[in-house]
Amino acid sequence: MRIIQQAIFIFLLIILLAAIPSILIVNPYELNIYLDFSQLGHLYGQFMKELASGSLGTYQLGDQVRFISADIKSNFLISLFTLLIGVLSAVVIGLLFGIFLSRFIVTRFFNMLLNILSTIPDFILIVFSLVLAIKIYEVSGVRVISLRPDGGALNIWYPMVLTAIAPTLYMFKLLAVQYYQTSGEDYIRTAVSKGMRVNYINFQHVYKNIEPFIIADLTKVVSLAIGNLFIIEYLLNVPGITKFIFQSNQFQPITIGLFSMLLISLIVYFSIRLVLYIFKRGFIYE
Amino acid sequence: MNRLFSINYSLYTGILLTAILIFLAIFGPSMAPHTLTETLRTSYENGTILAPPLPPFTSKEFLLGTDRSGYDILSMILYGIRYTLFISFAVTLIKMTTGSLIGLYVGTWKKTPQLLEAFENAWSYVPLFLILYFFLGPITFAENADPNVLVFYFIIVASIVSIPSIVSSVRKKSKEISTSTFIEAARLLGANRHRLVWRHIFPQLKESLLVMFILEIVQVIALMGQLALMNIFIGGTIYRRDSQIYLSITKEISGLVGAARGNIYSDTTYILYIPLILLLIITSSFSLLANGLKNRFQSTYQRTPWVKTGFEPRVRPVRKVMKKSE
Amino acid sequence: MAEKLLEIKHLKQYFNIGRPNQVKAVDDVTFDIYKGETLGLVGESGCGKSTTGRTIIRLYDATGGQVLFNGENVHGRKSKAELKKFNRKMQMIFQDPYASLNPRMTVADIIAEGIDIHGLAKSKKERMERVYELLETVGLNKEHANRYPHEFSGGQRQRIGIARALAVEPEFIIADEPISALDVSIQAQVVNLMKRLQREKGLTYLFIAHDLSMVKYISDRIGVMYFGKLVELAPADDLYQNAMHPYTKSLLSAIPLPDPESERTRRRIMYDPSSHHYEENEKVEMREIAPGHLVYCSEKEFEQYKAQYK
Amino acid sequence: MEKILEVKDLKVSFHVYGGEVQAVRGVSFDLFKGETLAIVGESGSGKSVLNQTIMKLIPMPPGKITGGQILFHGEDIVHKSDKEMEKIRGKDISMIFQDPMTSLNPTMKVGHQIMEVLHKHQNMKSSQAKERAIELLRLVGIPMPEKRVNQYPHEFSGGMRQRAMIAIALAANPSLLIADEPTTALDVTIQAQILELMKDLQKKMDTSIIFITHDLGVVANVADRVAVMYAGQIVEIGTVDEIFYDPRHPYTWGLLASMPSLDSDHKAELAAIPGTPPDLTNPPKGDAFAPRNQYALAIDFEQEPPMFQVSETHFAKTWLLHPDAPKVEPPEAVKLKMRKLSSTFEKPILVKEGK
Repeated sequence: MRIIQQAIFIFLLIILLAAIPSILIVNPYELNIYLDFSQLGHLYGQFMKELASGSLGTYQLGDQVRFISADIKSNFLISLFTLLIGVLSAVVIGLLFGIFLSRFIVTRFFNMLLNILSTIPDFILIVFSLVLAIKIYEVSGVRVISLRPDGGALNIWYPMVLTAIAPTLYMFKLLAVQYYQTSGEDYIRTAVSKGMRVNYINFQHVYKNIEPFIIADLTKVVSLAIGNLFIIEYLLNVPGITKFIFQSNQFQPITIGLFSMLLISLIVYFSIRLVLYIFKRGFIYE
Repeated sequence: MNRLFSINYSLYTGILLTAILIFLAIFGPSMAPHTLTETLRTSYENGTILAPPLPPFTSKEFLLGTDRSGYDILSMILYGIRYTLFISFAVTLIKMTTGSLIGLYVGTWKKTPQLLEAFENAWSYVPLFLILYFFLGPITFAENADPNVLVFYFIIVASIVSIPSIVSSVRKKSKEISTSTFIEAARLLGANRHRLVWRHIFPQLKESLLVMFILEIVQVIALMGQLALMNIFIGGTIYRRDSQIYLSITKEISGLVGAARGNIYSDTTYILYIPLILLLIITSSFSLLANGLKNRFQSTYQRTPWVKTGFEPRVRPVRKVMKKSE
Repeated sequence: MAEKLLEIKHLKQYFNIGRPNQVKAVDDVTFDIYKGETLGLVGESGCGKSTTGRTIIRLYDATGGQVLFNGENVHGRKSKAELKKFNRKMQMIFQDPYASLNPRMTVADIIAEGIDIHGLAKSKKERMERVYELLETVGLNKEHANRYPHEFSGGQRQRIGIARALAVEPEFIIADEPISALDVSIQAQVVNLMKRLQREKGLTYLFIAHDLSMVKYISDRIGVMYFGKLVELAPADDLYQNAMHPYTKSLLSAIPLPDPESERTRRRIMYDPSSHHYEENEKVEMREIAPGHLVYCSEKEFEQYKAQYK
Repeated sequence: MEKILEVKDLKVSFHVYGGEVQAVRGVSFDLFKGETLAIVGESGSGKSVLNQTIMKLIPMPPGKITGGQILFHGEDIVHKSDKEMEKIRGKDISMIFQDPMTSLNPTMKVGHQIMEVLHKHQNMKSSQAKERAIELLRLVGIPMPEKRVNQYPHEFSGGMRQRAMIAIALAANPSLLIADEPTTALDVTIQAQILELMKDLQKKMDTSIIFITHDLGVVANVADRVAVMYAGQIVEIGTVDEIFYDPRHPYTWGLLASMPSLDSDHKAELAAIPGTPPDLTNPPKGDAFAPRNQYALAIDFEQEPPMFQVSETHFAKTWLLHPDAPKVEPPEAVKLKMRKLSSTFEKPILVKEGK
């Protein structure tokens, strides 16, 4: 039941958000701001008509009007790919350094670094890594990123790294706390009293009790990644789905953009769930 | 006999830095060497030409140098820091008071309404800055919009937008406490809901709410930063069509960072570094303060783990020992 | 017999009614509590003894039946004032000494909470007077007043819990397993205190516990509960000398006595609920075998038990 | 009788924010094959810490063994590394814990939690291990073991879970089973079943059991020998008859007197032991029980009493047994049950140090 309510709320939120640019009017004279709802009916009607006619409508790119459906496919894949790898590396690094390797000396220093980094807001990290990329280019001549939209692979891998920063820090902190709490439970004491090795306990006993927490917070991690994806695609001018949202203030492209972002996040969410399921099936025998 | 095992460094550095920031916020503008309108005229001084953009520490006049159009960076910072701190503090104050009030009371209900939970999850799904982007986008570029109205408008929208996440975390904490036995005992003594909240639940949460308050300030600054990277500056953006430059009216620090983004590819990257590093200092001082308070308040922590996890807390928590009366 | 303070008539408390996992925690329980007595309520975990206590004091709303306090029904629609009156008359002591005190309040505030809510003290001085007096009665002293709960041992915290209940001068106190979390030597201290308070202030106790030997020591009458039903109710000594209901017998035979000799010879009696073979039409209810000794049985069993009763 | 465990003057302390708590302050006892030794004591007496130290289960950053030896089958395990201990835990020494509800991993099948012990210590193949697991579940009295082996802990009742814990502990038929208050969280009828189960399993597998509890009734039911602990030390140790019918230490008297017995019908006030156990961050000088002891002598506050031997197997650590100590009568409730035991010496002998 709750999932349906959630879906309805998100749907309404997207519809309303997309409409705001066109119905928010600044009254230049009295300098106050008001929402002109009258236009809302017209907008939604027009949107429905477009969908009914089977096309995703048109959007303004610079001076020419293009069909959304023509460009959306490649952008969709780029954003999906970036987000998927970002969140996947967040979960993998989080599990590795948060649980399985956290007790070794060398990982302790890395953990300390992660802890310090997690206090810095994401956007500062992004700007710093951007500056770093340019410094590398200036110093070594190696082109780390390309700012032209058609940069190809060069254009994708660095944004992926940037998108992964915030979710990784969040997942690492979450798993570190959960691991510390779970390893204080009684059944871990029973496992130790049975003579099991720490590594075995981490896999067989600790992991399965922490998995529900990973799944519970997966939505938060995905939404964090989306937030950063917007900025990164804007800064590094990656031809992703956010192009449709930032390009113009038209209702049509923004709504389509937001819905496809929602679709991307669902795909990423369920593929991570699948990866976790495969990991559990593979490593932890029933 | 309660020896402090290791000094709580993060608390003391946090307090020191925050105090400096507050001092700057109050006396900043009056200490600024130049007004916001003065610009550096290209002048000739004992053998060298001084022309904007002037790198930092080259002349005593403009200690931190000037930006492309000659405005003194130090003055801009001293004027802007007041806005950054005031705005983030105001937003946090509004959202924390409303969010905590709602959260505390809803926590005492026997059954939390499913609709509220569904709304909270849905809301936490959409990144906040995106919602703000849509609300602020169209009006930030209005030429003749009065910066104070825009600032006020941002404060209202930003706090309303982030209230659900506060409600959800406070509600969960309050729910957990209101199931404990001493609440049952108070109910039996005839305590009504208000007394339960303010005499029993709130004292338990005082410390964690304070830590949350400080962390939320960092969240707001992060929000402003994210918006600034997309050329939306709090208080309005001036867009110079000819040189395609975005300028913040209120010179608010994250606005300066956003405006200076263009300098990444040129040799005047210092125009970006200075506000960025200052922003880093601001957020770290609040994080240090929050982390220090957390160590201080952590009276008892849960069981020690049976397996070496590598996360044993460094700072021994100091149990709050009341004044021994005998 | 003293006059009745509390009458519980056909009390029912069902959880998640109508759903497949419906639980009949309290299933048609009827008994009375007389003024100034201690009624013990024993039974294994899950038998509904704690739920009965919590329903009587209105922490849970009863699914069915009545609870009459001095003839007045505790449940049903009540105005704020009436509810407050019951709050003053009936109080509760809890099992876990560590969770029943608010760790952020001083002992004085904890004890005086009842006084503040009901405005029993005119001035601040009188309030502190009352707190010191209560601390004395439960065996603690004045300087404990402005300390915090984490500076006390389990036994001392339980005393603070008792003082808090006494602050509103109740007539009836439900003790929900007050001593099972304490050590044996500390238990004796708390039990002696409760008995002394009963003598001095004429309190009536409903003592809920699973440690039968301590319940026998403190209670005048004892009720045994099994799966939400009261299966036997009798004076303490009478219950131990000639327990009638097979479940009570099996419960008594399971208690280990601190005497190696008897432990070696004792044989345990198993209880099998299906051994009653009740048919559909048989009316199974509480019947009086001897004055004050009631057993939950059918007509047939009633005759058998009467014959066995020496 | 072959001696399988010798603990010699063991000292264990914990670093806590309040300071350093000396949980175990010089404990010595032996354990023979096939015997059940009950360790009785109130909370804070150090009984759990002592037994978890035998298995080196307590996490070593806060806990530390500050002295003494633990000889298991003649080898001292205080200096063994974690790797070596892993070979002993679950194989030679195994343990069952107090709260069955939380001691089993909720996300793992019960059968698998048994099989992992067999897999580790007897490297059985999984099919063979599953057979053995079903056999073990039947051995501990769980009905329909074939079905139960694939179920999860939440489908087991409290008593069933404790039986499963026993099955896990006895899987690699260890020579020593440490039971840390196994029946405290259970109801009286289920407790009786579990005690009976442990007694006949002991006969079948000849495992010696250390039974930790605070309930004297359970001790009388289960134990061959009893050690009474107070404030981190063993204050009296002897056979179960000696402790119940001829106690010599005032603390044991206090424990026996404060237990209301079923058959005593008089309504006299229970002889409670006044005061509270001492704070072990700075243990008091002399006898730790002195402040709460109504029979305390002046010397009790100055010097810690040595161990006196009262019979071949009965020792007590109190100045009252000193030849020129005044003759003292135990409390009323204890005197009622006193009996003359044949094995007692005429005069208690002072035991040199070490024991």
